[in-house]
Amino acid sequence: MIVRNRFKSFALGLVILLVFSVGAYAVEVDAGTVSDEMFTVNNVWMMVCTFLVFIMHLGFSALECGLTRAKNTVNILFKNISIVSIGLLTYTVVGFSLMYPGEAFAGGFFGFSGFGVGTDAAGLTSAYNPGYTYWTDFLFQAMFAATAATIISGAVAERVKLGSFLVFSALYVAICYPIVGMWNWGGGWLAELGFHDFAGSTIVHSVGGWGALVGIIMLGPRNGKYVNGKIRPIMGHSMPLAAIGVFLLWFGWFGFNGGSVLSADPGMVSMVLVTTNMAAAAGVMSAMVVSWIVQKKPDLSMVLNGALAGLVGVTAGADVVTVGGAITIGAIAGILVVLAVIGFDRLRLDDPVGALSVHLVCGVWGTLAVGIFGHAEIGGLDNELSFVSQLIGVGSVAVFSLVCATGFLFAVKLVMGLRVSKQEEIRGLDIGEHGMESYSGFQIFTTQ
Amino acid sequence: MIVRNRFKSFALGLVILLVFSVGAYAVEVDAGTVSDEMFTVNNVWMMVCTFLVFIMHLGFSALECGLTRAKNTVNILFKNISIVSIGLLTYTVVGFSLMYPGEAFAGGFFGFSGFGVGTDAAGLTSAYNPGYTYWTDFLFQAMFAATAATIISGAVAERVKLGSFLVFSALYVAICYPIVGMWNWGGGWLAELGFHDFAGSTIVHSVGGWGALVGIIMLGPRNGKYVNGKIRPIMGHSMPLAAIGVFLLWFGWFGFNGGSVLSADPGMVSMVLVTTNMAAAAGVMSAMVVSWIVQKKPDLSMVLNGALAGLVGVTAGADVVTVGGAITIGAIAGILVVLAVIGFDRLRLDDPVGALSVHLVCGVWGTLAVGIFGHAEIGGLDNELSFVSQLIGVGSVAVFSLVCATGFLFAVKLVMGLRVSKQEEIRGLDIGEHGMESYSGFQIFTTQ
Amino acid sequence: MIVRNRFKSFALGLVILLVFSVGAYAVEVDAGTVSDEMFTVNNVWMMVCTFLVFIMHLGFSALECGLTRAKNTVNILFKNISIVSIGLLTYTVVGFSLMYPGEAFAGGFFGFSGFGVGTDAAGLTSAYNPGYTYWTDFLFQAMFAATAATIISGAVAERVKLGSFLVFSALYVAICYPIVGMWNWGGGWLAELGFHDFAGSTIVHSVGGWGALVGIIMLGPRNGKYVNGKIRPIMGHSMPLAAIGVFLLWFGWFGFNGGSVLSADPGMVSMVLVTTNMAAAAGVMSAMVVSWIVQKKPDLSMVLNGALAGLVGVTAGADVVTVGGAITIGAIAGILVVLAVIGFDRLRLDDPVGALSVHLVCGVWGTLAVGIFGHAEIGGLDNELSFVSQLIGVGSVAVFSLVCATGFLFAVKLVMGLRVSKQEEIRGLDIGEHGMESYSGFQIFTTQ
Amino acid sequence: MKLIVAYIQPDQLTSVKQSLYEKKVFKMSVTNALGCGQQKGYHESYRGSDIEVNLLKKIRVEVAVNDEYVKATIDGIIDGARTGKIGDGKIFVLDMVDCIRIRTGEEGCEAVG
Amino acid sequence: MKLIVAYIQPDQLTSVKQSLYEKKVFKMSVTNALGCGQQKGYHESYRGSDIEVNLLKKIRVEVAVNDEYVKATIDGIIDGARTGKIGDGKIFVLDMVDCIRIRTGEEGCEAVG
Amino acid sequence: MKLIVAYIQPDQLTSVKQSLYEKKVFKMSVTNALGCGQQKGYHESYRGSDIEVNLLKKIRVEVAVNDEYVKATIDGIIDGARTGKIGDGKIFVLDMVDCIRIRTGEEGCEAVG
Ligand SMILES: Nc1ncnc2c1ncn2[C@@H]1O[C@H](COP(=O)(O)OP(=O)(O)O)[C@@H](O)[C@H]1O
Ligand SMILES: Nc1ncnc2c1ncn2[C@@H]1O[C@H](COP(=O)(O)OP(=O)(O)O)[C@@H](O)[C@H]1O
Ligand SMILES: Nc1ncnc2c1ncn2[C@@H]1O[C@H](COP(=O)(O)OP(=O)(O)O)[C@@H](O)[C@H]1O
Repeated sequence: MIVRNRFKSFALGLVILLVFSVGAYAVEVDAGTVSDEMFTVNNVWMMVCTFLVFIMHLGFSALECGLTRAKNTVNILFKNISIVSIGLLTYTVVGFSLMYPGEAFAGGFFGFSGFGVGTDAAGLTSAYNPGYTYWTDFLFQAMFAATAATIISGAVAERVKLGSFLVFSALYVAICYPIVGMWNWGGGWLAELGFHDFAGSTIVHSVGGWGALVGIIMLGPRNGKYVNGKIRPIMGHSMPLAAIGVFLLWFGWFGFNGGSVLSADPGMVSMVLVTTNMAAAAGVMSAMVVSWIVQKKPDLSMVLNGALAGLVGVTAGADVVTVGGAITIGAIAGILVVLAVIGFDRLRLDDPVGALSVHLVCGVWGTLAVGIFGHAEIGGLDNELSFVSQLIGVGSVAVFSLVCATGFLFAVKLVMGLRVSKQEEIRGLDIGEHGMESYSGFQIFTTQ
Repeated sequence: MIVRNRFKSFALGLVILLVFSVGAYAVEVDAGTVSDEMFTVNNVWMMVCTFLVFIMHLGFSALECGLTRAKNTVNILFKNISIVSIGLLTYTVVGFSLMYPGEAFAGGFFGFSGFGVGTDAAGLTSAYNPGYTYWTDFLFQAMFAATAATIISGAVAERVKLGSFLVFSALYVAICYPIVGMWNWGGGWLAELGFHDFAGSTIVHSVGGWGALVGIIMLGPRNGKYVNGKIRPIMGHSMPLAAIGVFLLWFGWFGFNGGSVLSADPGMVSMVLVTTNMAAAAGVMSAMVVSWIVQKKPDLSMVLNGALAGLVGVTAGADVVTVGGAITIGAIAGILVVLAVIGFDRLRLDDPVGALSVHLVCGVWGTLAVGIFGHAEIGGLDNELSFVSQLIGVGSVAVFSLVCATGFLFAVKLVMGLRVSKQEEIRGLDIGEHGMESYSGFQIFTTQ
Repeated sequence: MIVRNRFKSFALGLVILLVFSVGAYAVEVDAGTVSDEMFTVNNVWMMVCTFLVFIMHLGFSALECGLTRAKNTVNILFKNISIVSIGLLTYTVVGFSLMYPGEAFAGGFFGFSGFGVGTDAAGLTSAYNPGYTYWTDFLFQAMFAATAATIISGAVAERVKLGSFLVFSALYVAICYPIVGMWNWGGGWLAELGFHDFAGSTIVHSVGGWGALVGIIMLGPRNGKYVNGKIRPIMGHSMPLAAIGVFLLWFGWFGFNGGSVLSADPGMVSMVLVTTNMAAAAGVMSAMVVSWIVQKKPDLSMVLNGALAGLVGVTAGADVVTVGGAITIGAIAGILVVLAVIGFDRLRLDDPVGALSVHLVCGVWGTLAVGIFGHAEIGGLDNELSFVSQLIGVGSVAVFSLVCATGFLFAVKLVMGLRVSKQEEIRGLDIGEHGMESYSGFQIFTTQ
Repeated sequence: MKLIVAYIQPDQLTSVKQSLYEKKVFKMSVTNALGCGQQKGYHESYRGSDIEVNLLKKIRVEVAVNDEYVKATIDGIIDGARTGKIGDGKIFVLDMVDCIRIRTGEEGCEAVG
Repeated sequence: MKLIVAYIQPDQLTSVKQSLYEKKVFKMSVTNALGCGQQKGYHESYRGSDIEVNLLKKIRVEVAVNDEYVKATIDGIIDGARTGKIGDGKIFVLDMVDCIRIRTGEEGCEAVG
Repeated sequence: MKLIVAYIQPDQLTSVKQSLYEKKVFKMSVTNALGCGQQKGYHESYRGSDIEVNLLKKIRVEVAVNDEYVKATIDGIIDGARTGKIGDGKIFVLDMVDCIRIRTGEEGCEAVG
């Protein structure tokens, strides 16, 4: 292997600002704890999971486009590709150091090990971690980071100003997500408490979900959604795109959950993949049944949400539940998501893609379900699982996320404004924000 | 590694019925036959192949949507996401136990080791299999299972009742596919006979193909397809979707065939990937040539089918043919598929996506081709390859699949009916079965 | 492992011609230099990278479709699926032997080890290479080969004759690309010189780019693009397709660059993935900023090109730059691409998808950037990096590619003609070349 | 000269074309349209909310004919479009003052056919 | 009998339908169209080149009515479509010579309603 | 007042707009349509079966003008649309009884321009 003693790292900061920072780290070089071969295969698996998580961003983009109107499609794609980039860059500059400050800089609630990323030679051996190199670790975590902001994107779609959203996302993903992440995965107070969130039902999905909730409340519903006290559905413009999105998200979840084992441990990873897939399948079936009963005819968008519901639901406990448990968690998530979509609409919370129902409701459900269906011995955990710890985790993350989101959104609103003009909303954000169309040449009715 | 002694497994049964079942297995714990590292890397490869096979379901969905009309798109997507879920769940409940009953429960034609899935600690070590854990095994096989039903979906598209199709699929994938699978891969009588079907030209593709044939005959052609003795083409509504489908299927085939080696054996897997890709490429080229000659102008849908034809064709023998053999098999498959599409149309068998031509014709061709181009020593097989065994395999699977499909479809027809009303067919199944549209806002001519 | 002593390989030649050729190779069987486990994991990673590079072809197809008009979509998809197949087959017949002739047949500028592919048993062990088997090597390289032709496809879209393009592509990919490739990766004179092109900014992307330039000049602009001295934009018909394309290309780049390490070396591969992703993210952000400033409103198509610009830019030096270097290279590439798109348009070079700006400009930039930001010790290189060598590499490849492209295109023009008739161009190549439509049923304005 | 405008069911277009051919009316122009008349709409449901769709898909056919062809054209349309079910559509007849063939500049009755 | 053709803003369609209902005009046909009038267009920009779009999206509404309904229909359309901003659109009134209901063959005033 | 309806080749729209501008006709409405006339169709082939497409893509232009503009408008359309090839299209002229500008309620000749 090639030895590099010092790495300088430069990082392009938010939107325009270039933040240069040099990180020199000195991880103590232990003798490797696993064989080179094992380290290499672990690392291969983690890199595979990294690209699977990456492609989830295409999944999110496609789903969000599919469930919204054609006149806002350019805007949605623009937001999504920007978020991935913003997520990767802010995570380089501050996120990784906030989320995994390491022992030297740790605190229960907050820690920071300096700007930028970089490693010495030890970071490339199993001395860093038997499961992956420093770089793999960083990239895998960076891919997760952007996800929280992407969740919000769907909830505020079709009415949020582009610039405002990008600034908000950058703040949220740079500050709120890594701090919460540190509480659990970075070894903070939630980890100490025995809170268990395997791959992020709470840490990723509900963090996104709470942000989405604040965004929806502060923006208000889309023009024409609630008229004279009646709900007027605003139909998504492309079910194939929505389905492509869901299939790709499911696909990506092989890496999202499979990689959260943090090694290629055959028994553990393969079991996690089974629980993950079973929960998704169960979510599809139960959403189908409920939708068929409640709506008379089975609604594709509900069933697609059902798959995601199952996946989000099982994410917290994929490593500590039986197959039966996973199916039960997924099935309940599938029921919840359908009822939640309908419920939030009754509450006049206009969520174009069902982000609240999927990520918030099922994120919370999945985290609590760990306290119900989880068996610490399945996951080989040191501590016991407890419903109370789970509840504390859910609650504290809720409070912190709500505070952050509200603060950031208020600030952004004050400085830049949050919502596009009514006229722009009617004509579509594609023309308003970007001056272009997504389906040039196609005849599209824009009565809605 | 984490030790789990007993797994309880619950399984959500067909559509509504919840079947709870507990499986307690006692696989004898041998000393591992390969090193931990080798076991881990083998298992990583098999998990990679599993997600590749998963994404084939998106490929099937996109292809089927692309080659049918916009007014049935919601319905097609709904069927496809449901089938994956049904496939995974029924395979959990009965499929895996029917297909791989293990020695204790085996029979030449039928075996069953009880409801549900589960393993003891040995299932997570190389004692179970040097190539993969119990869970990887199960999930990889479960992903295959759904494929057979998905094949039928395309053939009966645009006219089959949703509920009826789902019930039929569940039965077919729960019962017919695993029993046939056991005959060969589960160590049944076809395996004894020396029948060779590497990754399922017959076991997967022709099982689907025969079911498709029965479905097409029992449903009859789509309204407007054959008018006054003339064939009126019903054009697919989105060639980009169709192409996305084919590329994703080809992509998935890296796992479908690559995983069928059942380990990461470098020489074998990489050779299989080469034969697989070469057959696909040859299928494209020969379909192009034939289509250009026969139809005057080269037809994209034919060339797309050509790629799949090559892939299906080489699937039975990817491990026992030379590169030249693979190219020849693929090229012939590409010719067959174009002629078959035209031929079936002349026979008034209305197959919107060419499922018969691709999966049945080329599945049979590929299986027989093993008897022509296969060399047992390339695949390191114990037994010789023989054309007669291949023929017996093809024939017996045909008979069993036809009987199953006919039986199930008749039963479903009696109880629920098979075909939507003419009016619903004209208006589209999206509105008829789901009350929604796939491309809201777009102006679409529905003269056809 | 299964031992196969001799492989015969047959190869389907260009379009119709079947070229049968038998290759018998005698690689000397060394004792394996790495453990079986390490060899297997290396090979798994390389196979993973192979399928990632494969799916880039779907990325190219989707991007090209998205940025062109609906009336040419069938044609574009047809070209793209054909190119993959042509690339794979010609690489089998001559490409691999031209590019990697091996010592026995080597020359600084040209070498050829005979038609066809094949290996003895040693090719399947680490004696061939510690990183991969002969077959993996071949397939990974073959997937790269088709890329150069695909790049040209985008540049000449919407006006080139189908047959002419296919013949040209076959020639270019069979002859020009492998010879250039040999100069560097095959151990030819550029390698000797110390020219460093890690994964092909020059060898792949600029080879494609120069071909594209010649194609654009020889074909002339699309009808209606430059009218009365004014530029009339011809808008792409589907931004979702374009975005799907870019996400998939980014996804595929994990394999394109990750696989170019030629083993699963944890430190090196993970670092390469980090530099690759960071450059892409930086490209997105800088293209956004420039586009926002120059065009007033941020243009999605520019930002999508920005991601690719970053990726192409970092491809030459992904293994020899720091994270900061990668971000800088990507950011500059993102700026260049926006200016180049606008600049080429001013020069009346009509490039529908921005192939010149992305692959040529950023390919050249990335190669030169190695001489600026590259540190040989990061990549563990034997030789020093020098700007002059990089310049020589860029220049010599330019000359050779331009000569080849011009020669081939002239020959094709003479024999078959290059450009479709004006009437066909107006009606669309889908109907002209294929007699079919891509979006049957949809109402599409064809005023452009 | 008359301009005849007919709204018909989309799936009757082929048979209308057919029966106009039989009446020697070979020229026409077609647009797609949404119509709202006696025919009942249907319900769509999306994510739990219902919406009544009462603008149904129709085809608008426009045929310019000389006066002696008016009857034949109307009969042709009726022949091809009638299914007897509500929603079959309507025919509107308008007076046309002039007609010009762009290619040749011919005017009036000459230009119509 | 008159054939009333109106070009309106796309987002006013629902309210036009509403106000026509109130005037007891239940039947209409709708097409989408592009219009170019006093209303200023907007600029699109694609890959660095600008294009002025002055064909804006409009909805074309066609209503056939008997003479006594003409006023009500025009008023209804104005009520529903007027926002007071440039681009609200226009109404054209044409004379209709005849009207036939395809399903029954009814002619004239009977057929219109 | 007249309502002028023209069917033209899609790719002539820009030049028709141009030449109408030169004639000081600034307002128009455009729909896309399919037309079937003297122009021969073409064959499409899909999965081995042939289909003759004889409904070709056309653009329908509608211009309401005051009587003194009729000639200029017709000439403008012809200027912009004529290529001399079959398929160039036709112009239909209809009498218009009334015209109302929705925004202001203006009627008649005032409203047209
Ligand atoms: N008065 C009218 N004005 C405009 N269009 C009409 C009118 N009456 C009917 N139509 C068109 O004709 C179609 C069929 O009319 P409908 O009343 O549903 O059927 P029927 O004529 O068989 O009773 C409508 O959908 C509409 O497009
Ligand atoms: N003379 C005309 N001929 C055809 N269509 C017209 C004419 N005048 C207006 N229109 C249609 O009405 C729409 C609105 O007209 P515009 O002049 O923009 O607004 P306003 O009538 O409020 O001044 C136009 O976009 C066009 O579709
Ligand atoms: N009698 C008619 N009624 C309605 N539309 C017509 C009529 N004649 C021509 N058209 C329209 O004009 C278009 C061009 O007519 P065509 O006969 O093909 O060309 P040309 O007028 O140059 O001979 C047709 O496609 C159709 O849309």
